[in-house]
Amino acid sequence: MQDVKEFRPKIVAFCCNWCSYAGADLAGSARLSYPADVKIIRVPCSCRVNPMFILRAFQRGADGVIMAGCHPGDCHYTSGNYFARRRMTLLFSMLDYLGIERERTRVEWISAAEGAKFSKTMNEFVDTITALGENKRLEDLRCKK
Amino acid sequence: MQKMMEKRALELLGDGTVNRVLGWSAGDFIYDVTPAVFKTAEEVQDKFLYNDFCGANLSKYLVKESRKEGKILVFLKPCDTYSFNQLIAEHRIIRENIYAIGVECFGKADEEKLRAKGITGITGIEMKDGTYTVHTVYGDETVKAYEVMADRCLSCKSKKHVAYDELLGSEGEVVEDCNRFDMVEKLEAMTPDERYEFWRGELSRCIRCNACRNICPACTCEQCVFDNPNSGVSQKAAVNSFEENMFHIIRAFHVAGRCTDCGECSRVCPQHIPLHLLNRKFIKDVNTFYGEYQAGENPEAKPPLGKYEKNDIEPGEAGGAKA
Amino acid sequence: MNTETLIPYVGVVTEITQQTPDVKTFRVEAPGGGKLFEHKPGQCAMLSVPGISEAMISITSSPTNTEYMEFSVKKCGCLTEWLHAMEVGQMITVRGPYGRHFPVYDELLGKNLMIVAGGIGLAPVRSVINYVRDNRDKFGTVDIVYGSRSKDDLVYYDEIVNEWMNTPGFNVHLTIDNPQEGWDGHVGFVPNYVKELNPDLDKTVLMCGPPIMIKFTLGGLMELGFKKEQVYTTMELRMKCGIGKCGRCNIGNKYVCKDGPVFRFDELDELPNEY
Amino acid sequence: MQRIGVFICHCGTNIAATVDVKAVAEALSHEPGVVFSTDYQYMCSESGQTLMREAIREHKLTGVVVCSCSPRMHEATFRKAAEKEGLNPYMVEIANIREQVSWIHKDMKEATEKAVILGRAAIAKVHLNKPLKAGESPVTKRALVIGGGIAGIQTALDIAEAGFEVDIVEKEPTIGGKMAQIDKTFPTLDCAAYILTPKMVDVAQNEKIKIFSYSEVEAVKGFVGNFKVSIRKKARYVIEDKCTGCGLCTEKCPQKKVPNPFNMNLDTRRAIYIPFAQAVPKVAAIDADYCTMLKTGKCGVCSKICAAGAIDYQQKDEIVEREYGAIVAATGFNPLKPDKYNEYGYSTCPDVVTSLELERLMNAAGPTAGTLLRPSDKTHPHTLVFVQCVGSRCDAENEKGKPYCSKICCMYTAKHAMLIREKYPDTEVYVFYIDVRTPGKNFDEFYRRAVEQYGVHYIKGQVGKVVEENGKLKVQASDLLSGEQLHIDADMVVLATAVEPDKSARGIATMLTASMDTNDFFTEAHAKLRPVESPTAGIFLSGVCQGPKDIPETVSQASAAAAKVIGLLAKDKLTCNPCVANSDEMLCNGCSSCEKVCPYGAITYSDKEFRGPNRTTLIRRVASVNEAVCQGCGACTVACPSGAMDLKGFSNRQIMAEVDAICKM
Amino acid sequence: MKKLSLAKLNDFFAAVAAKETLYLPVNNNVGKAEYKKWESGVEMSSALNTVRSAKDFFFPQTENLMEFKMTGKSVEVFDTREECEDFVIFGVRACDAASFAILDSVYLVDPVDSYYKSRREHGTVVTMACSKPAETCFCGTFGIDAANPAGDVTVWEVEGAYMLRANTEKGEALLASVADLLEDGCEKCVEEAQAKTRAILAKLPLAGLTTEGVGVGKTKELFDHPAWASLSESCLGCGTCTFVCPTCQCYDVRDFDTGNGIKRFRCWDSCMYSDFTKMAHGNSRNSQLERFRQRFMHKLVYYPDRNDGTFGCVGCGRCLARCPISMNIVKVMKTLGGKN
Repeated sequence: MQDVKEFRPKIVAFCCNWCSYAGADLAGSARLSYPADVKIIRVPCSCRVNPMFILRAFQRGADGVIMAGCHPGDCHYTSGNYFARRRMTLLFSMLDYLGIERERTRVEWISAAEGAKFSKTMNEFVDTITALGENKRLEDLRCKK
Repeated sequence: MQKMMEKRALELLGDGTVNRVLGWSAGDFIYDVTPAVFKTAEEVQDKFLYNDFCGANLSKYLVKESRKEGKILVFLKPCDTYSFNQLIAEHRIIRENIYAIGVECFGKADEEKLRAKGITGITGIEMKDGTYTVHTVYGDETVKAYEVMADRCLSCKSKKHVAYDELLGSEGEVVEDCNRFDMVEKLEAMTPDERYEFWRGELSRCIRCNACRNICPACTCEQCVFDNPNSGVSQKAAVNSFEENMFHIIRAFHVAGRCTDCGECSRVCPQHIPLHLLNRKFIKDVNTFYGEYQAGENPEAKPPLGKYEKNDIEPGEAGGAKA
Repeated sequence: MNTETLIPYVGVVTEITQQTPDVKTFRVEAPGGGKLFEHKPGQCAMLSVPGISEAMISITSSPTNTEYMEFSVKKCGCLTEWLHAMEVGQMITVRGPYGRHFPVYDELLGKNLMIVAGGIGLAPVRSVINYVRDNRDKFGTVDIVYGSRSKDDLVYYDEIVNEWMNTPGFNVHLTIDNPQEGWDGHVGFVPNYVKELNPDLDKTVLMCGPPIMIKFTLGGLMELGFKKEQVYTTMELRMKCGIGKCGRCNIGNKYVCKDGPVFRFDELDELPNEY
Repeated sequence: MQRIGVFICHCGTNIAATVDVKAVAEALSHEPGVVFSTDYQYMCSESGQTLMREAIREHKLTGVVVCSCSPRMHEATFRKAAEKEGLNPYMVEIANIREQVSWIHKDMKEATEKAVILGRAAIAKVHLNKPLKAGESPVTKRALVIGGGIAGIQTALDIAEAGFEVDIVEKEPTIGGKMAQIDKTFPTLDCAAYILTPKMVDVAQNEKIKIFSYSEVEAVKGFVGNFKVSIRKKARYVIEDKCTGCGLCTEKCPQKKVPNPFNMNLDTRRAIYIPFAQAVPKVAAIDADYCTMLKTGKCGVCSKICAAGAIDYQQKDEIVEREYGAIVAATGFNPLKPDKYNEYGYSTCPDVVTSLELERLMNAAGPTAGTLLRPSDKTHPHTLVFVQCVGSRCDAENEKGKPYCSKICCMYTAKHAMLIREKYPDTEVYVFYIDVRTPGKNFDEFYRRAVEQYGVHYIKGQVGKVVEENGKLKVQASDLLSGEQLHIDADMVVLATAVEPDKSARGIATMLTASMDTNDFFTEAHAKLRPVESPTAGIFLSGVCQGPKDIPETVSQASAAAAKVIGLLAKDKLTCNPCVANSDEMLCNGCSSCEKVCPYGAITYSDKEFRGPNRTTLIRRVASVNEAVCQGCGACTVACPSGAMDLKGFSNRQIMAEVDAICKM
Repeated sequence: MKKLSLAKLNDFFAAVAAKETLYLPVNNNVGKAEYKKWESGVEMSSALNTVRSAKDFFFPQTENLMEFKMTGKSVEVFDTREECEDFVIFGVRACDAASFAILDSVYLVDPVDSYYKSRREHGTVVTMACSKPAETCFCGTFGIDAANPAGDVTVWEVEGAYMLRANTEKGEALLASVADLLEDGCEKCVEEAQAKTRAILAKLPLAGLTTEGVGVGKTKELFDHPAWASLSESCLGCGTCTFVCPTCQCYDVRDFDTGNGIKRFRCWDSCMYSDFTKMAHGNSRNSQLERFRQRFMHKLVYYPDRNDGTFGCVGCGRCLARCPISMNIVKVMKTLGGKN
């Protein structure tokens, strides 16, 4: 037997306070599990997510970053997620252009009522990242033990 | 052309319309042209130059110069007028303090291309009828102008001036099929692994001299986040591949929708990194996803990241493995 | 001196004294007790909290103190804020000593001294003052002119009143910028006070304080007939490496961290005017 | 350096069963700045809060981290407790180790590890927290109720009763809503009109209430306490103040063939009309789609006969700007149109009707003057089949219907069956149901009366198909209990169609920035504890727009919403959210990027003088944020390239500190 | 003097590389020369010089100094430097070779920078005389002979062969280690090659550039010179000149929090940067004029003042070729009184 440590990805989820964070709460209340690899950071709105935060997460050792916000049209602040959508579209396209695995970043719109979708999305994302393996292309070796 | 420009500069200085002239100043070799502010007629007569090596985009200097006392004359090539407009749109320059003269441009030469041809020891260059006769200590060489034309000029997007008070020479047109996205498309067609290798090969040469940022007419921040010790992301050197990527991705993102594709970043990079390919990717994506948008074309236009449509493309649909 | 010049010692903060609302004095000892290294009056050390920043701070304690070193730090910037927020027992890093000291071992011997300081500027010369106190026989009279914005901004007030004022041959002249309740001492700016005091021309002056104070005090002294060769100052410029290599503190042909921070005014005359 | 206290809540066993709370407290006690770390049974309890307050006092804490349930649950609780002890409430952060850890993870080791990491992230954030002071904003002492059904009416009356002004915006020419169309109400069988119309009159007569009938909300700006609403008063071509409601025009109008939506289009009305006799306001309106005058310019009968001179063919839509402190959504519902259910033949057979259509057919003011007649041949039906759950309780994959139970159908069907059997004892009534749901006061008794006293045939089963054959409706159905296939020749089939939110609700929700669920019902701030509030401050929910309800429930909720509104309007000042954007003028370029993405217009620019190098002065254009208007979304912070714009409470540094702590190897 | 037939060049590289790491100028993916590790198949660039100077070998752009571990109130310090191994740099030009002396005068004076010193001790410099200098070259202005560079070993290219001369013990040792590949060299061939090069050098446009107007003792005279304003006017304040300069040696010390400890590193800094002299209580050089002046005053006045008249510039011409706005030390020298 090879002594290979099972790869457990590190996943950062930026969730907007009004929809997706509440969706995560609902997933919790409904005991809809998803892997502990996912750690949530609460932001007021998806439009608060700066591309720098996403790169920062990769630098610090994240293997996948997901941003979840209200469904387009349902933003608590009317338009935040529309701006976020454009920003992330461009950022993800750029990361792809640089040859950084496209699948490591994801955006989902999850409402406060969609606990099941939250859980399902996170399960899927963890599977995707586990299959992709460790983030090598946007890593900062100084931050690795 | 230079004569006409010099004449107008002297006239405008003479009649008090302006008290300074922002142009290009001759150097030791014919190609080492320095942007300069001329304050007197003598200085203009002595040093003012406009030739095929005057590639530098002067618009950014107006951020400082237009805030000084009196009006300044500036000469703007077609591509510079886009930066000029963009700076106006962002309230970075004060239009009233500027007298802008558009000057025609048929593409600028890149001295690096002369060097790449093995031409060295240059003592002088004569330019005539699309041919350069280069005098060197090793003998004379002749090259066709187009052979040494800067890459950015070979894919010039517009020979049209989008802003000026006065125009010298002929007015050109927007170049419809400028092919400027060819290389972007080529990269897009590669596999992610190939793209990754390509960019590693390029960005790993970065020495973080900040020339790209400091020359960029879109990078006019009072203090760049990368220089601000309180920003949490300040960097002084590209310590490793991550920081190289981080700096260039974020810089490109910060100028996304604002970059006019003037190409100065790639021109000044001492390490010859094709940085414009990052900006052009964003420009191409904006065009594809949100409709044609040329920063600087119309200072009233809403920038693509400052607006949205309800049915915008989803991030998941952008990029990704090509089918 | 530490052979690996950039690698610091670890010191423990064993006592913190609030001097003024924005100045604290930190007592630093080696983890096992005692001083981290020996220094001479006027020299500096690089204090650092890893991850925050490094800063050059003058060693305010006298070399005659054998148990610990002291640093007085004014709150300005992220490192000093951090230092102000820390508690006793905290470790910090210290490297040094750096720079030229006040010439207490040669040129100043036997001289009558006048120390002029403003605000936190007393910190670098305090080491000289206490060195002189501990070697009282080697020096002549000592006049100390010290001023601050208000009474609350006078550093080492207790020490000044209880010890310096009671030292034979010491004359302490305190002043504050504006009148204040409970203050019956002199009111006015330091440069004017120095002129009022009209010191004898035999004194050697050591001066430290804000640039504006230095400028006017020096002018006043010149008017009184002092020569630049009689006046020393110590310059605070941000030094990064402390060893004359990083280039930051270069002024003319001098590196402040190596050739200074103590300069005689006639030496400064040689330098371009950007200090 | 902060002095941080960490408190791990067991939440009974909710957390402690899966998370080793002692281990978390121990692990977090070693984090930088942590001077106190403990665990406790219920942190949110009085004694838990006391524990926290004592620790703040004793250990001179400057920051607090509570590892507990979601911050959406008790953040406010803990912040208040801290504030009582003199600690700025914004120095408290919550690590969500219940919803995000203990409730979704089973493995104790894994859950404990994650709890520690989330705790570290919260600690890292607190290190960068700064005391924030909430600003204040004034409250406009007037409420807006969108929708004039029974929900809106009740809410408006209650608010007005408390002495505050209320506007009702109703898109129809009259208030009254669905209840006005209903004949009798269950389980008491009293007449809907008897109980509704007095309320409508109350509304009309209440000086505090202003009705904008035939009007719609066009735009909403502002925020809690300070909404600015544009109301579009649609042109009704009748001058409201002049019309006496005499109704002469509605009799003389030559255009008679206008479908009458009030009667579910089962009869017709004139082009100028008053929806029903008790309409409030009792003012006619011209249906522009049918009015000959408006379409061709030739007619003008109504104008000629109107003694009051109230007709104005030139009338245009009018936009009215009003300010409000609170807004109540009472947008109500519509029955699902069962035209996708071809198997029931609704679109093809006139005698297949919906329950609401049946209401009109049984109503004395309805098209048949209360006599139950088949729409096709106006004969008396002898066999009626009721089909339950049409469009309700569908599988998620079923795109025709809704996943939820519409809640009221069982009861109104029992009512219909009972009334029919009472009035026409010669009719046979069959009810096909999936389940009969009667939770409610006197509901089950009511249903049992239908079965036992009135002999209604309740069959657990589904109707497969309804086909018209020779004037009869052939109903094929299965009896699930007996397993038999049934064939019933019915005269009428009544579909109990699902309740669905009014189509206007989504647009209104968007304007209000109130969130909705996937079914377009408004989301409440908390399903149990804040059921009549939207998560968006100042927006309240009344009636079916929040979820299916019967009348008593609607009225209770309407009053509850009113109580909340009254509570809000009773305040003179509101505390603003202090987590707002803030521009660092030293870094600001004045480029206007931030302004373009601000949904509230909270950012303005001005030229300011700054010190340049070497004693020069520079004038620069810089942004500043109106803190009362900013809602703290953070869109501007990302638009800002220089990092001048940051968000208090969610600063770049704070979020990055959380990222760092979470990703730490 | 030894001779290496070019036919044996690869064998020579292989033999050197077998013992220690060998670096030499190689064309990179955009056809510009940069120093790379020699491996079989790697070809030496024919370019005159590398874009970046050779100072990187001794003064790398970034280097880890130490690490800290902070737990509770305690701090631990770890010296994490890696042991420097022997290496050879091949193909260094005269200008860069001269720059090492300038770096030494900073880093090897007391207190010695041990990081630098260690690399300097382990590195062997093999220089290559220039045969085709460019118009931007002006090493002669500072008394540097491109035809006779310093270094541990000097190499001249003469028809079909390299002539190698060991100048130091280190150089002797290097040549001895590959003695079986070498033949006796030809002094005369070298002299001829040198003469040829010098003839070209004399014809270069900057051949006559003098240091008149700058140098020792000029501080007061030049510091307030009015020309600084126009010279610095269009300077972008980037670090290009600094970073390609073989003699610029300023650095910054920074800490990086990895999440598991603090890494303290140093990296190149530029006096052209606006934050170079920024400190907690202000900035002593607030304008680009002051910063620009500092860079050139340092190279042309302050450094010579401190170092017996030696200039802090070696005339490699990199800043002439690379400055985004073509402002450079030659223009400065000429403006301040230098003749050409």
